[in-house]
Amino acid sequence: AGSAVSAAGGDAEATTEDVAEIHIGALHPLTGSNAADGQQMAAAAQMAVDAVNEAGGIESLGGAELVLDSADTQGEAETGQSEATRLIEEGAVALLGTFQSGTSANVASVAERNQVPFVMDVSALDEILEQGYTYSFRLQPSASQMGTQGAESLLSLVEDSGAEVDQVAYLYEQGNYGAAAYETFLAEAEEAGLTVDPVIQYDPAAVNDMTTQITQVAASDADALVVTGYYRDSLLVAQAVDIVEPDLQAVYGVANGAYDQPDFVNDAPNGGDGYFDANYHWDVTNADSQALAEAFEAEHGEPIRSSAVLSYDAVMVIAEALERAGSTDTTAVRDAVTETGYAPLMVADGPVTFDETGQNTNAAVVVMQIQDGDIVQVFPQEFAETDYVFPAPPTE
Amino acid sequence: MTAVLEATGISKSFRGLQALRGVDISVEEGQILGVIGANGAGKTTLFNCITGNFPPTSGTVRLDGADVTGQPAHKLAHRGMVRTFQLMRPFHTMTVLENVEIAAMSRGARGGTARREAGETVERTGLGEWADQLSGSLPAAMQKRLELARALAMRPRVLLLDEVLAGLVPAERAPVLDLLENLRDTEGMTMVFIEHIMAAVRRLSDHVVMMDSGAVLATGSADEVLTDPQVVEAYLGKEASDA
Amino acid sequence: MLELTGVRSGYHGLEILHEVNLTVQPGEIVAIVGANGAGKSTTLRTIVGEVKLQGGSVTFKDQPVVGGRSHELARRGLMLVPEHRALFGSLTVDENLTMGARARKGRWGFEKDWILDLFPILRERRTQLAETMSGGQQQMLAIARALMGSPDLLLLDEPSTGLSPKLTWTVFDAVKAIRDRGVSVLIVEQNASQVLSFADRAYVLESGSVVLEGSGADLADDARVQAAYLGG
Amino acid sequence: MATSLQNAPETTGSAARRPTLSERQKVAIVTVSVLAVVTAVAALRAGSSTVLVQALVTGVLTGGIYSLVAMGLTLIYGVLHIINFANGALVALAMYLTFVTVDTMGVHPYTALLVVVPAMGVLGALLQTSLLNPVMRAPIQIQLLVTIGLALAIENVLLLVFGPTPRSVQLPGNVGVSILGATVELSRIYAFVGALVLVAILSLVLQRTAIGTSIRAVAANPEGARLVGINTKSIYSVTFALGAMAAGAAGVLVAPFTTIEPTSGAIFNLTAFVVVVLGGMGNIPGALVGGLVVGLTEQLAGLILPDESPLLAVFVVFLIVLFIRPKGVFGRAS
Amino acid sequence: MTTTATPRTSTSAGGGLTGRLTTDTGSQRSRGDYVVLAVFVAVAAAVPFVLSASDMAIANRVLIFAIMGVGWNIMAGFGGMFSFGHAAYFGIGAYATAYGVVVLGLSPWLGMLLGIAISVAAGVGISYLALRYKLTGAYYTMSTFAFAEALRLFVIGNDALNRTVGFTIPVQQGSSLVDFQFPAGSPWYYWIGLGLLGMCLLASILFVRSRPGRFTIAARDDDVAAAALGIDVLRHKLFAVAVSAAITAVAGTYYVQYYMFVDPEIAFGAAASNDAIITAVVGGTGTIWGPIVGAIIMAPLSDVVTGFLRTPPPGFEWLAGHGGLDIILYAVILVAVVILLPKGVYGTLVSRRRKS
Ligand SMILES: Nc1ncnc2c1ncn2[C@@H]1O[C@H](COP(=O)(O)OP(=O)(O)OP(=O)(O)O)[C@@H](O)[C@H]1O
Ligand SMILES: Nc1ncnc2c1ncn2[C@@H]1O[C@H](COP(=O)(O)OP(=O)(O)OP(=O)(O)O)[C@@H](O)[C@H]1O
Ligand SMILES: [Mg+2]
Ligand SMILES: [Mg+2]
Repeated sequence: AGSAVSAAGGDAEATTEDVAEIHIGALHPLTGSNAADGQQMAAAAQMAVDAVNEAGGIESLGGAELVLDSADTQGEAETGQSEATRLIEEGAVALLGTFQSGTSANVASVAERNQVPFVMDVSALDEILEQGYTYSFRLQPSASQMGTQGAESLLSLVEDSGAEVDQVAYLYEQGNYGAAAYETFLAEAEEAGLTVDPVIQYDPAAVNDMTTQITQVAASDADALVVTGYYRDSLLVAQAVDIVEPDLQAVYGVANGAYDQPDFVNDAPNGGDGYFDANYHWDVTNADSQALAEAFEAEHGEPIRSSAVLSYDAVMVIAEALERAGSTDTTAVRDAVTETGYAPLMVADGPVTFDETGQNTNAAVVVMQIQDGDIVQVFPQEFAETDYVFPAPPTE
Repeated sequence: MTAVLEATGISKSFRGLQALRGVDISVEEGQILGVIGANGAGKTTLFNCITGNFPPTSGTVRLDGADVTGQPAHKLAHRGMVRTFQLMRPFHTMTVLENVEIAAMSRGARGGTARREAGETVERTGLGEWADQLSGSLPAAMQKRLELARALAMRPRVLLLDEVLAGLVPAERAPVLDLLENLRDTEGMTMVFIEHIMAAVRRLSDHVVMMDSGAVLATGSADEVLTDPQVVEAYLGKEASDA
Repeated sequence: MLELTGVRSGYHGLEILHEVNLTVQPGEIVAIVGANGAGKSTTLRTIVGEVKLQGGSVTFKDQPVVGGRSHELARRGLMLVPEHRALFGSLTVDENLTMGARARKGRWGFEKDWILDLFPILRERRTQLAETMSGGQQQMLAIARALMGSPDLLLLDEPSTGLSPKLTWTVFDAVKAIRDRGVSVLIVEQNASQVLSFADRAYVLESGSVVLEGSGADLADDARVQAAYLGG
Repeated sequence: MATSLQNAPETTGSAARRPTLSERQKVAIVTVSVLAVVTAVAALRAGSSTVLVQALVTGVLTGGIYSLVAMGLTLIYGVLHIINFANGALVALAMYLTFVTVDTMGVHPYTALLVVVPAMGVLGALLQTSLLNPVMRAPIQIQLLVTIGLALAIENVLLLVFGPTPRSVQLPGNVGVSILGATVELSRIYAFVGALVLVAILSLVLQRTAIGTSIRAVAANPEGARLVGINTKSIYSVTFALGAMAAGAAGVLVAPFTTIEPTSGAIFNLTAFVVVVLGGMGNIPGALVGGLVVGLTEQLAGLILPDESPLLAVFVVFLIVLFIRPKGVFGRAS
Repeated sequence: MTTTATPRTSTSAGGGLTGRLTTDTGSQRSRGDYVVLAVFVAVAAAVPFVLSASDMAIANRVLIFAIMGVGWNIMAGFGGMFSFGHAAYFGIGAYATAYGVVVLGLSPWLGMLLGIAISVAAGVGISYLALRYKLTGAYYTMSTFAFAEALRLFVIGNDALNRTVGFTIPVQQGSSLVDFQFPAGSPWYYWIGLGLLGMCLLASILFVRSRPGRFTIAARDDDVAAAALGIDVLRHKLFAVAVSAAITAVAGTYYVQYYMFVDPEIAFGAAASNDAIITAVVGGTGTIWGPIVGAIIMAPLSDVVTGFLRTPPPGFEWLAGHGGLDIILYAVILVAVVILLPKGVYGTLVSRRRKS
């Protein structure tokens, strides 16, 4: 596979020689504060590789087996970069990862300079794909896609339920991820005549108590609260909502890091009952996805996270591209990735389709709700497991 | 002759404690003023106020007639007024020679010159055999000498010495006293020195100030002051009868 | 009480003391005199274990002294007033004295009043921070703190340094007074003439070796000592 | 009365080192007027008195929690002059110990104090004896690096043992209650009270007990301490143990309202440093005051400058306070 | 090594650092350091011919660590001001470069000058306040920490600086010395970095031998005594801060051009400050060559450990696949080195040599 690297210079012809092994590099935060996701993602990627190999490997390359080289970014951009360089040098023909947007941005530039395709599973930041890169792709909806779609979903949901929601409060983490989600949500909401007020941002790394923020919400006329944040801070929001008891019809996460997590159900007051989240999610209604979820839980003893399913999808996109390319030449693989039509295990508007920036245009959010301790897909109708409950006041 | 150094009405209080209460001293060119006084009388504090370590609460310090009250220590040093410290302050990661060289360099001597001057000063102060030893591990008495050597390398016109003889065995005081006397007599250096060793006070001082509780209790020639009954009572004790 | 036999010690492989033999009997004042840098302070620091013993032995009350455990010595009744005093600068005068009393483990003690009578200024400045005291005041406090520990053997490193003439005598009188109360004293002094006048015995140290020893009076009369240490 | 290791307590009647009354008054007047102005601006920005009251109450409570977490840090710095970068990791460790205790024994979370605090004490003593005592004479950055290494090790051992999934501890009956019209979680009130109790206990230990006086003596001058018969090495170990126990108590009390992850303690590191410096390093009640300053600043800044991280305001206040009082609010001027 | 016989009452900033340092300066008049520097650069220049591409990534990180260590060492080691916030200068260098390149369209070299200028101004400004108001010891240290943190938060809240996103340097194909950009894996990154490191070392040597440098060291040992000898302590300390900030900013520029990405956490996070300290301390604080030795040891360590655990030797397979174990091992080695050699690796060698 070492030849793949020298071929990456661009002038070598695509080779069709038989190769025994094809290396794919996976970069995830196996340690640090996002290790919970990172470890699952690495595990799911491995499951995808195993699945491909069990099904006979890459047939167009003589049944070559995939080998997953998994690296720990430690959640740090520079480690991500040096690990990516190492993986490429050790023969990886494609990369996937990395969860943190900063790390992904860094790996994307490595991929670009080495002309090795890089498929991002999770990394929401829009800016990563705004550099004019031609070797970087993203499966996950970007933050702004999620903001827009989150607003659209909320508006349809409200309309569908016939409830009265004229004004929402928006609480978001002040980084670019939260800001992008908020700004695109706002644009969509204003167009539909929905008032967004108050708008409160917070520092996710420093905040330890959300009571004041929720008191601000309670003091306003907002009918619902929209939250974009990470796990810890979103849980703080739920705790504050529980004690301040604002008069709300719903708490609605947009790309929220907590409200679709099984842990949240354990940690939140009242089990987080009724909380919504419009987020990327694996498709519970899809039989293949369910099979993967069961296999994962059987193997790793914990419910699979959507981030891990994205990693699975990312490996599959790469495998499928390899199959069509019939080559380990990285530029050829890149070209094949561009034309992928892989049907993801994630909720999506259709097969994976990359636009010229590398963004999956069919990436979509689905609205989930916590009902009696379960996180269920409730909206739109085609992905709904059960009916939504709206209004769903967060406090009795 | 006018006073080279003149401090008038110096007062200093630390929070509630009045350490100096309107002290006046003055020294004329080429003269040596001895300052004596009980422990805690305020001698070191007086030095600190004069040399700019901290500003006096009130009072003025004049050097060559110019008001220099509250000027920072390093400026005063360059105006020719240099001091030593009662509790020694060597640059402890440097050798004795390097310590002195720093002073020579600070005065303005360049490279080789500074080194040569430092070597001379080290010899002159009897630190020759210690020259290459790290100053931090010097015995206390040698650190005292180093204090003196560094100050001399600044070629001061006014030298303030805070107990440079303390810790020296009597036999080793003599060369230091000789040196100081020589500096006055041949170079016309002006000095103020704090000392508890009466033999030295008698030998060196042209004039003596006795301080008590932050104020000047007696002043005059060494003989006058040291026989003053108040001074004997407050300060000398048995020493007076011995002397 | 205290016995040094063939003591060798120094810093970082550099030997300062060469085969020093020295004893202190109960109830004696023993003086060490010597030129600057002769190793007087090093001797005292070796005795309390602050400087590592490289050879020979130190015994206090017939038990060997182990290096690095000077705190045990204090409890056994040996107190040192070091050259640089080692006061608790950020504690008050009173607290310094109280800490001194810590060393006293059930031993008979000097009354605090008796000690404060020696140095009345300390009584006035009970709540002043030790580090803001003048040089001489700090010296008094250091001695007083050691006395609070009711030592059986008191080591003093140049106690008169920086003291006014009157106070120097006060301190020396105090040394005699505590000897009279049964405490042994090992004192290092640059004021050789004064200290030899009341020391029971004395040693002369030169370049880390004992070159002379004898009664205080004998040494004071010794021509060599006079030439070397008493002149000036 | 300030219990401080660095700066001896202000004893009444000490003419020598009491700030003159006017100086104190000045500081007090400036502080109060600044607070009043800031609060007024915050009130205007908040536009609602409920929100303002809530911010003030929350500020005080989180301030208490910050000082709780900072207590061990200040103690250890005060005596050992070690900037204990591992303080946060120790707090995280205590949270996990709480989790394990509650999980395996099914007891009330606060009973975990009985297990966690002694366990942390033993661990602290061991760490000091084995890792830090050998470098006590080395310069400050050596000890800092040891604690940085320690923090990395503890956090990753926790990761290895407990995995990355966040854990939580539920406090029975942890409801919201109303104080002055503001709503607060009971567990946070308990933690605040815990901070007060800890300040009182540590102050008492330091001021009134034999071991406390020894600790202060060692802080002031280790050689002097040895000379009066104090075993400095064991005092070092005792102090680190006390510091670790304080971190342990903080971990238990904070656990019910935080997400327990290996990095859960480290997120307090930053504020804890600020709190300790503001209060004067080594000053126990100072840490409480420092905590309140940080907590209130954070909350009021959140109202006044909603677009900036409240921590930015905290750091600005921090730098300003340091320039005005270079040894912290309670420190003596140099 | 030198336990002073007198109580240390120095109030120099970062006083904790001033004790027991070895300074390999002053007494040597020889041209030794310059010769060593020339030999070092010459030998190190051959490294790309020996190492593989991924090892070169580590070699480049060694350079970054080394420059940061050299920078920190000037201020803390020689100047006695223990900075826990060198991320500030590193970050300013990185952001100035990135902003210059991305927004202003400047050459990275101009960006570097800009970074140096801002960094020096910021360092001198904040240190002036800190020293002027007599912040000492841990208080000084914490003020540097707070300054770096405040910068990080400021950037996070600043739209013009892209908040949390940071900057990505646009990729160009092909090499350009002017644009400081080369194909991935090009040895030119290394050579330029080595050149920069060489210049920083030269600056460091010149500093230590210069009058201001020696006055700074004197002030570190005892600022009151230095002032009494006519040394303007504040001015010299600020000069040391300026040199230190400038060097550290260079590391920031190099970082950005090599990694082509920077965000607030990378630039101003505590990790950057820690790296600077670890490098210098492990090598030997207050020595010219300590930071280089420290960088050579510490920068590759985490990769070595991770590599070891990825493919453990026979008998150690059970170690593989435990997330976090590599960091634990790294931490253990760090702690062990620091405890066993508190003067640093190079510092210990120097003091051994001095003694014999
Ligand atoms: N920083 C300070 N804070 C409070 N009090 C102080 C301070 N410095 C000195 N003092 C007090 O001021 C008085 C004068 O001290 P100073 O050091 O000037 O005495 P001195 O005459 O030099 O005595 P000695 O002969 O013992 O050195 C003493 O009572 C001392 O305790
Ligand atoms: N910490 C140290 N490290 C290295 N050498 C030291 C140290 N302390 C003292 N020395 C050396 O030990 C020798 C003896 O010093 P010591 O302090 O014992 O002398 P001393 O007789 O007490 O002199 P003084 O009368 O000046 O106090 C000297 O040569 C000195 O340089
Ligand atoms: Mg004095
Ligand atoms: Mg001595």
